Amino acid sequence: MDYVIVGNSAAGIGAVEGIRSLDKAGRITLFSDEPYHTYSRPLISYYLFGKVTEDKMYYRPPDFYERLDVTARLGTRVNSLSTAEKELVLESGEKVGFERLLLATGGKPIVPPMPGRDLEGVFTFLKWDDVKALEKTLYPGVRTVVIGAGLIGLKATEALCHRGAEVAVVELANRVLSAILDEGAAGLVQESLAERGVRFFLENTVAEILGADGRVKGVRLQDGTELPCERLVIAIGVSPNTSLAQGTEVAVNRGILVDEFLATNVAGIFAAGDVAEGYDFLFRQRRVLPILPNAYKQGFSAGVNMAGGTESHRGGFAMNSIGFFDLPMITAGIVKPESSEFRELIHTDAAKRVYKKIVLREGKIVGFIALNAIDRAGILTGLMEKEIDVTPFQEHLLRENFGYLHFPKEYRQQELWKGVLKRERA
Amino acid sequence: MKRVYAREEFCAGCKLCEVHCAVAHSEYPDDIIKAFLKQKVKPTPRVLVEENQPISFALQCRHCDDAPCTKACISGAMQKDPLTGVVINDESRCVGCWTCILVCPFGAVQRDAGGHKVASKCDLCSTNGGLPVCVQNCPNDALVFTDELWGR
Amino acid sequence: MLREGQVRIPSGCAISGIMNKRGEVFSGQDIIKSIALMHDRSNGLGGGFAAYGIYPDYPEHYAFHLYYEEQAAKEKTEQKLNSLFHVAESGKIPTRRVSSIRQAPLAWRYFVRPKPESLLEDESEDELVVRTVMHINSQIKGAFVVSSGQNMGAFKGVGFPEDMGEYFRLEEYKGNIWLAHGRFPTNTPGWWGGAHPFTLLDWSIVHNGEISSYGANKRYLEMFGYRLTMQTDTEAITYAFDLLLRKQNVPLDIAIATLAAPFWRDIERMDPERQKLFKTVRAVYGSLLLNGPFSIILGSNKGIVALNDRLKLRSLVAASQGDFLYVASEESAIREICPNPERVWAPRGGEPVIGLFEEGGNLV
Amino acid sequence: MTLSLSTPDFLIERNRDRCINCRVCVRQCANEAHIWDEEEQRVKSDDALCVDCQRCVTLCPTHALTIRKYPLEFRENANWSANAIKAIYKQAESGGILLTGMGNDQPYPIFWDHLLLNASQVTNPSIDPLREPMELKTFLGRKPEKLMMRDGKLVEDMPPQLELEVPIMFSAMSYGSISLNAIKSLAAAAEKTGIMYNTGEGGLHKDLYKYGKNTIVQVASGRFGVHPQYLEAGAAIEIKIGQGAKPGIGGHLPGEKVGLEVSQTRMIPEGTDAISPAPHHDIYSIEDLRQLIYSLKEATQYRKPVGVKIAAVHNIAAIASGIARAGADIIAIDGFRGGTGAAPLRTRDNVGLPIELALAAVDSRLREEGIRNQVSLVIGGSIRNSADIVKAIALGADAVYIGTAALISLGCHLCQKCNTGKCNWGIATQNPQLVKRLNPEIGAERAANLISAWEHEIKELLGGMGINAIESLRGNRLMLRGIGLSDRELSILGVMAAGE
Repeated sequence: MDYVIVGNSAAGIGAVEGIRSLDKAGRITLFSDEPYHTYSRPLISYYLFGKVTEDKMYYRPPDFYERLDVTARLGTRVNSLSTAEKELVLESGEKVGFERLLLATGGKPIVPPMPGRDLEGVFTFLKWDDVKALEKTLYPGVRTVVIGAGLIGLKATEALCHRGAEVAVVELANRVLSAILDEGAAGLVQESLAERGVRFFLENTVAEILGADGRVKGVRLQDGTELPCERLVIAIGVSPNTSLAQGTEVAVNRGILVDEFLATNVAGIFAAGDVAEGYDFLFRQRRVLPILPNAYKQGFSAGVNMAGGTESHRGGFAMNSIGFFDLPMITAGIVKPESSEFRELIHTDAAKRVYKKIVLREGKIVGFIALNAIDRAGILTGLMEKEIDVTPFQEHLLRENFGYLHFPKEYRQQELWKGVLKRERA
Repeated sequence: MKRVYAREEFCAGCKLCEVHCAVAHSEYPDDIIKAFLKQKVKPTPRVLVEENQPISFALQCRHCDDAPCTKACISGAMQKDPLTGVVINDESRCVGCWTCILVCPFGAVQRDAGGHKVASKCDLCSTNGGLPVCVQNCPNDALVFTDELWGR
Repeated sequence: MLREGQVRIPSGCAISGIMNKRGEVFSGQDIIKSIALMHDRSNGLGGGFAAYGIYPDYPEHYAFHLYYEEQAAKEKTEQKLNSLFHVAESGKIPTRRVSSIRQAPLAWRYFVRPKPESLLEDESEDELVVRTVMHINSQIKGAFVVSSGQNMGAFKGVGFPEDMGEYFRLEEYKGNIWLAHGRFPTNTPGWWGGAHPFTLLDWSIVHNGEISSYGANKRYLEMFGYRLTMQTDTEAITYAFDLLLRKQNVPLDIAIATLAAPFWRDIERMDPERQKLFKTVRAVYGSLLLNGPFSIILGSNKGIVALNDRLKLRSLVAASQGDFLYVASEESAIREICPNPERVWAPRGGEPVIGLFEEGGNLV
Repeated sequence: MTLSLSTPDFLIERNRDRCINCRVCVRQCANEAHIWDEEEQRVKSDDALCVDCQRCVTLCPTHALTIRKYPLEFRENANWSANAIKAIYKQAESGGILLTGMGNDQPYPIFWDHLLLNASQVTNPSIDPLREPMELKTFLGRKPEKLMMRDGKLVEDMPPQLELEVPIMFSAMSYGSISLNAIKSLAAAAEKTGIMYNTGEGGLHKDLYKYGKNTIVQVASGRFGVHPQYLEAGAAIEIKIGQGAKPGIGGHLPGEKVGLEVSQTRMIPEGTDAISPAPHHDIYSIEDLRQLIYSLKEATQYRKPVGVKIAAVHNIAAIASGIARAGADIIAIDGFRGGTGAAPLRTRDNVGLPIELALAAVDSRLREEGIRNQVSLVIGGSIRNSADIVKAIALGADAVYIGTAALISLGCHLCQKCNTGKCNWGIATQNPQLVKRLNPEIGAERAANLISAWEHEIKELLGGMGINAIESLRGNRLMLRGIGLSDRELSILGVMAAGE
């Protein structure tokens, strides 16, 4: 079997490991437009912050490709895909055939089509090179504007702030991290960053990038405010990098549409990771879930299915573990429910800067926020994934020591004795 | 593979398992007093006793067959040893992003209170070999280390 | 110094027994030669014989053998005997001077029949004799009934057995069963009565060994009216046999299985029927189990039984030659009087050697 | 009144160099003598609450704790001991009866310690238990006076017997006074070692029916849990008339200990005090007992021995003889050192007889009447080691009951606070948090170890005397000699003085 994988991040690596779990012999060729050995994209902000040295950036040990017998063609851009010919055309014009193809091209930064975006000092914040380029230009006190207070924007802000930059964040929504926090939690995060000198301009956006002799020197916001800055980081968001699928029969919506086996509508072609649009069983619709754990799982399942196995990926949901300076938080699923079918359980402790919220629907947990109280949060994730009816122990969910002891004994034993429960208990 | 199972009907809630686990993973694995009194930061146990008497039991990593934490780890530090099945966190590569805590359905991964901000979890005492110290030191045989049912 | 009976004296011994299964009588010479060979098994503080069939002309009479240490004892005893019994004949037991035998008591014998009016309400003749013997031995100072059986008699005292045989001129007697005993007591019995064999009615027993269960056996037997005045194992063993065989008419093999009980591991291998039987025997008669080393020969008018303790911690050999059955502590003591017997064997622990005049009968 | 004059009995010493503040002691002390000081972030303790059960000392991972007698001393006074004074302080505050657990702890003479065992030297050989079979099998039950035989066959079966591999049994401790785990431990140990355990007056919990063949079910004055299946379940039935620790008075299980399962087993409403009256409301004299014995025998078609348990009191010999004649197959006598879950202190410490004298008197009396062999005699209260057992059997017992010794093997530390229900070792308590602390698998192993250890010791002692079957030791008082005893005591015991 001849496998080709386009993409060298979590999804691509997941696919390699998925394939090898069934097919030790098949030929795997992996393409990446970046020169690097597989590295972890989320760690780029850790790198900028200085918490992670170069060698710790890599997602797998150096001998990974060799050990799993993968031909890794790094720094090679794939230009186009011909589904009829079942072949790829590289930038160099070389044609590469495939029997199974995985599109794991990840996401690309959203850059507003406004003049000045190509000025010197304007950076996106998605790839390792973006950060390396930005890092070279930093000096203490450099005034930087970050567009977007999402996960990427704030992680960039945290790193820049730590590196001595004076940062100002411009965000369209009424709060930071609007995708994963509600107003209550977001307020606490904003406050903790503000204490470190970060200025926030919410419900606002950049109307015009001001430049002078090819270099950025400031931005004019929608409400007219002008912010002088030497550096501008565009972190509005990420959209699926579906370029290869454009113009082919491969169905694409926002991301490349895949079924529960991560297969596209074209036989033999699969997609996984930030580029794919799978099913979100909480939102009960197809959605792009650009988070690493989801990418790896989709990649692994895709690999298994490409190698002839059948592993259905029931679909995931958004989940994040992120922290700014010493304020960690874990969130998952629907955190800002709109309709009445949802119920919210909230516990806050302003003094300790703790904010806990659990969102219920039909007796099941469909989302939660655990700000500055992240210990054992995975128990809630587990309950969400298995869609467990939590009504019997609902009143304990927000307790600090919430755990297995609050579950009914049968459920607890069934879960904790899993290793031996297969055999009937004597 | 052999795992540690808690028989809650025999757990006295004394938490000696936590004490000895912390010591075994401290700088003084053979000196409980130094481990607690000399080590700058109190050693962290990798087993956690959930207690709300009369219910109590010890809970540690289940070394799951398809471990969600190894799939979610953004640095590749969390790996399941293909031979022994033990899920081990390579603390030199862990960046303390807590994604493993996000996905572990048992809440068996903790933030290392030792201050160097890495994920701390049970390694089945595979480094010092033999019987996990929590099992060895349970005064009431509430913890059993087995791969098939024992004494039910 | 305390006499035997007031104190318990442990002793080692030699024993020997000869029986003619057809009941033909033979001289006491053989038994003397046999016990003499085992001279070193005793220390001169005790020797004795029992003989059956020696008074053919008084078969129905009880032959009382009496020792007197003073004249007054003789008068009181004779008064007692005359009051309860018709005394057919009486006289001194013939003896001869033997240098090593000193301070011998006066030895007399009486052939008596109980007077019917002496019997208490539904008391048998035997019980009257036993009551009389108990009375004389415990109430009449200086008098001791050596034996009181029918057509049998015991001859014993302080000295080597062969000298005792010489002293009582046993070669002149003819009997069909002869038992002999040489004693090695740790201290002097203090008087001739303490020697063996021990007799009760026509039971007589010679015993080599020291049963450690004596305390348990004694207190059990006392519940059935037995008075263990001599404090010797021999006395206890005799009463045990008497209780089982005579009073409770337990079959001989069951009596044997009570005193030298099979081990539980052997019982567990028996068939269910026998297993239940032996379980019951040990449960009911546990206190009669003779524990500790012993080899015994029990004689009666019907025959003899020789038995070892169940661990066989004392030697016992048996042999047969024609109608003769020989049992002794040592094979040499048998070969001394029967150089090459047809069959020689060493019975296992708890395995009896039984010689009966009437095949399949019982000792009672 | 606010001021209490009571002062602590014990001093808790914590070696700060060793204490790692792991709080194991805090979690394990049900009396809350150890407290976590949140502010100081360290453990501290309150001596007044300590009962010296040593749970904390045993579980402390760094052995930082020692418990000592509280050093405070009253002015020396041969008449007024510290206990006597403090008892009055308590009663002056409570106005109530002083209650306690376990057996009489007063310095009355212990006759076991005045009896010496025999051994064989030269005149008869000792027997090596490693080479020769050493038989301890014991039958408890009524025996016929003689064997009914006809032509070599048993005419009539022997009445039902309890068959013990070792002449030891776990004595009556009810479900309610001790935890279900404690009873399960003893039941499993009994099954493993081929002996019996006694349900006590608490009925038989449904999980224990499977140990039926190693169970003696007790019928006490409260008739708790007594029903046909209950009688049928056990291998024997024992009527409880008395208990050594509290002769003449009944039992009182406080309502707090009567949880759901205890109430179901005892067939009494949950939370009510379980009072077992004294005397039985249908036994006001010996012939009433005979009726109860035979009604129990009828109820079980004469297929199970029926025994009677009495406390050792002054007229014990006559009572025992009467009980034997009333049809009891087994007579159990409990000496004044016998343990209890709860009893008035004064009764426990002043009423009853030492079991050694009671045993000697009863054995002698039954022998004088010629019926000793027809019944079995079991004694307890208290047996502390295997030498006591050999001496008891030599004095005349068929077998012994052990209670306190069995509890000690399970972890009891004789703090005498069973009546509080706060037993930190999970034995004398129904508190689910404490009951868990005794794992019956461990308990069974420990209790079974004790029995097999004593079995080996008994065999060694017997072998030394040249005896290889327990029957030859029973009543064999020649194997005993008294030391430091008066002539009267020697004669009551029927034992010669050492040197005689």
